[in-house]
Amino acid sequence: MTERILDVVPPRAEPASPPATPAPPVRYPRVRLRWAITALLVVVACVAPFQLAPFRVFQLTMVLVYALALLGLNLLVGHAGQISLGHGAFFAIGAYTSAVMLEHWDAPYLLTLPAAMLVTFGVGFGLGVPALRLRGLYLALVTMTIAIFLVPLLKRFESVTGGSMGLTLSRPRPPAWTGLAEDQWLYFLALAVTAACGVAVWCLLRSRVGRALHALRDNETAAEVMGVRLSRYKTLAFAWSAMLAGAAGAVNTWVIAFVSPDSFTATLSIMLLAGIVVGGLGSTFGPLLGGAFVLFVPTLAQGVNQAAPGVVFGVLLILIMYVAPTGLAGLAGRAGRFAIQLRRKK
Amino acid sequence: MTTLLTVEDLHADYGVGKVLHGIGFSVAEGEICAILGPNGAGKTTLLRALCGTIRTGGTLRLGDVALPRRNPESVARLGVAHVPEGRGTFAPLTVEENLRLGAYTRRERAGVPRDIERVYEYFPVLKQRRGQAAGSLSGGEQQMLAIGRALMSRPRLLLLDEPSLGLAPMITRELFEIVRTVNEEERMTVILVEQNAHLTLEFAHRAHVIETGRIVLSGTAEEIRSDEQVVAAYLGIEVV
Amino acid sequence: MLEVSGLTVRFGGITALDHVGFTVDAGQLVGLIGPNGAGKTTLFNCLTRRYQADEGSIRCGDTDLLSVAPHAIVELGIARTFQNLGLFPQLSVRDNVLVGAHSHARAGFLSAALRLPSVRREEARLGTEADDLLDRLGLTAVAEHPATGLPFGTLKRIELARALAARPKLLLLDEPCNGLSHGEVDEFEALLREIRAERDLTVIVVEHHMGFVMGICDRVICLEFGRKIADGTPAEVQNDQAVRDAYLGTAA
Amino acid sequence: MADFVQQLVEGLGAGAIYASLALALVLIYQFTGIVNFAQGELAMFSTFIAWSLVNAGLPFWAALGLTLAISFAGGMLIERVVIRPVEGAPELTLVIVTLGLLILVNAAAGWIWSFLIKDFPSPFSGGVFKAGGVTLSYSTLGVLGVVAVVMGLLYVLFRYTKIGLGMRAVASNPASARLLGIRVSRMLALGWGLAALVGAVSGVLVAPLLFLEPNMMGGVLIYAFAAATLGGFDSPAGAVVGGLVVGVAETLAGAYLGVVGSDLKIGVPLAVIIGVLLVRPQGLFGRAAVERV
Amino acid sequence: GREDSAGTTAQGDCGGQQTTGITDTSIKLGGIYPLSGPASAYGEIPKAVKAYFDYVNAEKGGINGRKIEYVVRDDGYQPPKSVEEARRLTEQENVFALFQTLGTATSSAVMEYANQRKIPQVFVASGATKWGADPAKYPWTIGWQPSYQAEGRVYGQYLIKEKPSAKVAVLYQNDDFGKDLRDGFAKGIEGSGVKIVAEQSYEVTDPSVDPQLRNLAGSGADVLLNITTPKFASQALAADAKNTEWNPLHIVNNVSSSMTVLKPVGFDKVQNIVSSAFLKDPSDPQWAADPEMKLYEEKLKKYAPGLDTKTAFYSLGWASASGIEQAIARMKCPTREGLMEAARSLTDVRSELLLPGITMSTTPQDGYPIETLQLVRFQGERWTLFGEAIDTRKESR
Ligand SMILES: Nc1ncnc2c1ncn2[C@@H]1O[C@H](COP(=O)(O)OP(=O)(O)OP(=O)(O)O)[C@@H](O)[C@H]1O
Ligand SMILES: Nc1ncnc2c1ncn2[C@@H]1O[C@H](COP(=O)(O)OP(=O)(O)OP(=O)(O)O)[C@@H](O)[C@H]1O
Ligand SMILES: [Mg+2]
Ligand SMILES: [Mg+2]
Repeated sequence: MTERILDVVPPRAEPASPPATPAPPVRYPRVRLRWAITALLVVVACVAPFQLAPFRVFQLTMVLVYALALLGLNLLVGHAGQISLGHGAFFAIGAYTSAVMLEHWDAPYLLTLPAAMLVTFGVGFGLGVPALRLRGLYLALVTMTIAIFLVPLLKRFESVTGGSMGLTLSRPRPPAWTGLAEDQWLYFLALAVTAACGVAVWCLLRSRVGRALHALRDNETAAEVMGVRLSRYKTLAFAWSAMLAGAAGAVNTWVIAFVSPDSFTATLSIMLLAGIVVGGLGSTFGPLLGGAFVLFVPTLAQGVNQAAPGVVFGVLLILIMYVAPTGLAGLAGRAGRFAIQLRRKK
Repeated sequence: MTTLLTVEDLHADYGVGKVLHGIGFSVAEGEICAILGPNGAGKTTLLRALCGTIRTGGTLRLGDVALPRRNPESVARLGVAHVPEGRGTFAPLTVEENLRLGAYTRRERAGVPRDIERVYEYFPVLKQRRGQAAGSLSGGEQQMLAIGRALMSRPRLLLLDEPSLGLAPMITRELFEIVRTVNEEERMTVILVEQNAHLTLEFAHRAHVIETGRIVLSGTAEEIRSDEQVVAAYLGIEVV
Repeated sequence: MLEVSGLTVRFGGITALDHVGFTVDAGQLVGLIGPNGAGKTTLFNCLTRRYQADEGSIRCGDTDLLSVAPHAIVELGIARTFQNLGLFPQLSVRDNVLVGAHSHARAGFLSAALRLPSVRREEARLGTEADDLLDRLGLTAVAEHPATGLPFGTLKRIELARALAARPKLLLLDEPCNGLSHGEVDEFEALLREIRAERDLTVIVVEHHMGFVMGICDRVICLEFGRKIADGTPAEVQNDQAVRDAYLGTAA
Repeated sequence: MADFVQQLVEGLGAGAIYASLALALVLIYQFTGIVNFAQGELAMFSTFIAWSLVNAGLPFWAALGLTLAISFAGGMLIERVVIRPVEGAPELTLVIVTLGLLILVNAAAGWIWSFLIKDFPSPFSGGVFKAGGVTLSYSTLGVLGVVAVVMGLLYVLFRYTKIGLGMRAVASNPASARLLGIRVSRMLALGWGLAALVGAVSGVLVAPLLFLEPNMMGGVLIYAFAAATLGGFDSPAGAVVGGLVVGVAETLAGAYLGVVGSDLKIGVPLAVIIGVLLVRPQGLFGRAAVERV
Repeated sequence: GREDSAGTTAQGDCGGQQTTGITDTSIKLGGIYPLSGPASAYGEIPKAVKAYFDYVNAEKGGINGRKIEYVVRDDGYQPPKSVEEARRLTEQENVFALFQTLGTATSSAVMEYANQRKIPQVFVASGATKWGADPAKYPWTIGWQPSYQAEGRVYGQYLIKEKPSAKVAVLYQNDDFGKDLRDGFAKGIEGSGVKIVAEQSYEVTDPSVDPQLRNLAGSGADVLLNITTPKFASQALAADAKNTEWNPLHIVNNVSSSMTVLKPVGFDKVQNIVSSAFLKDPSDPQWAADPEMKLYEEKLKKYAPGLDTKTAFYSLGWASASGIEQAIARMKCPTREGLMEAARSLTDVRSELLLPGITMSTTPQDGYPIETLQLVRFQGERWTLFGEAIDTRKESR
């Protein structure tokens, strides 16, 4: 006998998950939340420099500088899926382009930003060529060696780069009409550049280009079959990513007013990669969180144990990865969603 | 007939929403048990729950031992072999290495080369490809490899998730014959998830129909096949 | 429309395709069958330039396909689905479909970053098209869902939607009925018929589901060990002794 | 000519050092699929342990044996404590965890033993071997020999043992390996243990030549990465050949290419690597990943 | 703008001068060192500095009644980080002065900021010439130890006298330190019979300097000038000892002349190498009875237990801390301006552990406190002084 579990035999059931007549497309609360966060951030960003001590303003400026570099790295690693352990090199090239123009040609400093971006774009485009053939690990290690090679190279061309002594510059003065202090002025410059680049990247990702990058990250073969020209997108992703890191380098030169080969060792590249992974690969606010990580966590580490700050920093880095294996942005997102769910339940 | 597998009130989810809502059935030793149901019903999830790869609630027993939770290694060591959806072959390893890995937990090693030969007899094309990286095989060849690999462990319970997927009609038939052979000769118990309900019911002893995570129908293969109304409603096939 | 001649592909000692030749006329729906490892997918891979042909030629209209870059194939109006799924798992279903429309958009890095009005218009257009397609294939409800964790059958449908988004003239389907139950195969058959009529498609479909192949195809080609062993109407091929021996088995 | 041969020999000696660490990198990559940035620091730490044991009065070989055992256990422990919580996380998360480990271990060694350099006894006799104007020190010969032996053992382990097969399965598809009853966690721990052991051997070979201090392996690690990249990350033979090529290329460039000079000589192996990888993206001995659609 | 609001200024005689970080009973100093990262070895120095200040506070009641507060920060040897830490020290911690920023690049990065904000950056721990080169442009920065260039000149002078036709091979670190010293040496031998016949540089990221040394050995030079940091110095000394066919006169620079460099190589292998010194070496038995040395050993043990007193980093830290004590004690105004004035007008002031005949002397135009070096030769198990202390001032300007 057939064992009937339902009394009535129903007509063929609909497929399990997609209901036939769907409700209006799901809008995740996340999206609205993101706009709210953005608006809040803009307000905070504009008010902060008038409320904080100059030193704190300087720190925030540096957070923005790193965030800008991480924005570029995120584009490459998080969105296009190519690992670079050499982004410190692009940061350096941007910083040196700006510094050399200021030192040797007395160029107006604002002009050095587009110049640095142009130069790093070109270099990134050239170095993007190995990226065409190499994947993951291999690309990461080759880029790392390139970053290491840059240091002696900078020392070699002493007349231009100042050799191992580097170049000491002076910081740009705020125009009188602004009434701003120097730190505030630099902060707003960094904010403007970072925000503009952030918006541009945001737009970029929400277009055919962004989707193509994501596609080649997820499945190269399928992407190519759908018409994505891998060589073009990979090299351009590399170049754009380098360009953003270069922009960060130029702003760094304005803020720190000093460049030397020792400022851009492999440590910087490694910190940048750690920053973006900690911040959250492929997430909107990951670069900002990563920038904060790069700036504040080493300080925190030496606050805990001055005898061996490295021990604390290493432990912190590992712990963060335990708690947030997909980055702080993901963690924040999860916490946010959890909160929303809690509220709904009530 | 002794009961090999007991499933009671099994629940499972992927962290977003429940997929199985209290499934209960048992499989006798030496039985071929078919699980049927539409797309997305939860058949694959059921097998994953059995072999311990996902989170579950409820009771699972193999013979007298409770199946360990979330620990597929131990489940496998109890003699459960799983041919998963998507096959799970080791792409960079050769065909033969894949087969040898199937016998990884076997204590007696002497029979391994013989069993490899037996798999080659079942699927001669694998023998031709023995030194080739598994990832370069055609879809159907990979499917054969996955089945062969599962047989290599000489399991007590064999879980097959849509084994005929991507196989040519002739091979599909042969495959079912092979399942019957190992079932009869080695008293290997088999749980078979299939879309090809017609063919499956020809070979299975018992069958359960799942919809949206619940068993809606159970019976011997004969019973289910002979109830035309049921077959048409649930399985959408005309009885030949 | 498509003309394949003398196509040969070898991998080490294996000859996956051995001087295969056939033509497909515009509007035809051709079934490609053959035992496992016969070279069906390899043939598709040659048509989409995933594999390099050792000998032979493929012409599509006036173009020599073998001299076209892989990414440009889709621009000639050729789209495909994959036997083992080739979705972008981290993208939403909708974005997957939008990637399919890649070749019908122009935005570059700079124009996209500046979000020029042309880009905005283009995005709006692509969006509507994609939504229509999703609607057509009953995927609207899962549009924002990432393309993993959905049932196999749904994933196959997403792949089809993505291929259709490329607005192909020639559609290559690799085992589209995999994992579908009997009833679902029938539904799919109906769907394919409609879409083909609507869009004037030429289709080559690889499938092991004989009911489907015999029901829908205008013509069937059978490969074995990389060689073409039969080419004709479904009825002819079904009754061909070589095909029966090699592929269908006696029971069919 | 003799001078050239001499440079060649020295290049091989340097290359053997890079190869020794590259072997540990390749080993752990094969076992766990991880690129372990902390490998050099773990080797350094092991060497410090050996140094402490020797200083505590243990005979050299006893200290060495004990150190290898401690390293093996330590490697397994690290896998348990540090790596297991992020098992299955995205690849880059694991990379960052090993970077964290690098920083942590380096600082810890400095904290415990200070950053002042220490001398470490050489396991080989100090003499040299001369032929036709070329000198070859026994220690170079010894390093080459040990590296060859380790390479041979690893090759056998990878290719001919059941464990080797299991571990390649784990690295290629852990989920499937689990379904076959392979204890993945144990395999990963074993991988870490063995890699730490091979690393310790490398550290002990390196320390008498470079002097022992916490940053001893930093430079070596970079070249070891270069070696493994060049040879292909999945082949012990590749690691050794890669190491030797890097060592020789760098040494000869420093000696004979005037424009390059000793400051830019690292660029030469870099150029070699990029050149090779452009032709063979999987490295000299690596196997290309098979991809099918 | 806001940035000037933090500081306080003095009244009376010193009216208008900055008094941030100093009161009648306290004075706050900040130092920046690499406590983490590749150069962490230098992180040892502040331990001795701290011990010295603790000793002064506890046993001498501070400097002129002012207890010293000493804050140390880590920059990981990264210039941008140095700037951040310098700003933290001055703006958050409100230190009176930056005493010792370690490293050339790191200190250079801070220099611009310090001079712009008029914050003393005193006794920079680096021998680059730039700290004293332009007192007009950078009045707020001053170095301490003999400059690398001066040291290079000393070796040049020595060779001209002892080996007038020497052929010299130079090994140097490819950075400001190595190049400064090499340039000083080249200047010192200008126009003499001494010639540089081969040069090799290395990067701090190199695993070893063996290849460089091999290349130098082929040059047929009879003098080897070894301009390296400690680890590489040991490697170079060992490599030289190993090569029995090449036995040049080995000159090792002051940075790497400490026992911690020579001991791992083995004393028997470094006999008769030459270096220069300006401090008493704590591992040299000839100072065993020296009161300064005894004080150092006793107090370091007391205030920083566990440190090995023989380590040169500690004696250096001790000596430089004593140096700043002298400068602070000589301030006419208890202000930042006062400190700079005092630091720039030292006449033959001794600090602890300076070798006999060596003193600190500056003028407003001369920004190099110590410019005298003593040649030393390694014999037995210690350095022996030989010849006169050489005042490089005479030759240079
Ligand atoms: N990895 C996953 N993450 C989230 N949800 C999942 C995942 N796998 C399956 N699901 C969901 O679980 C439900 C049951 O899926 P399951 O794969 O078990 O169905 P099935 O009966 O095997 O279907 P099919 O015939 O397509 O293989 C589906 O609604 C599916 O969306
Ligand atoms: N990259 C490759 N390297 C080596 N052999 C390959 C490669 N690609 C395909 N082959 C071989 O070529 C043959 C044809 O494969 P193909 O995938 O075309 O078969 P198919 O007809 O699609 O089979 P199925 O029905 O099982 O999908 C197979 O035997 C396969 O092993
Ligand atoms: Mg399923
Ligand atoms: Mg196929």
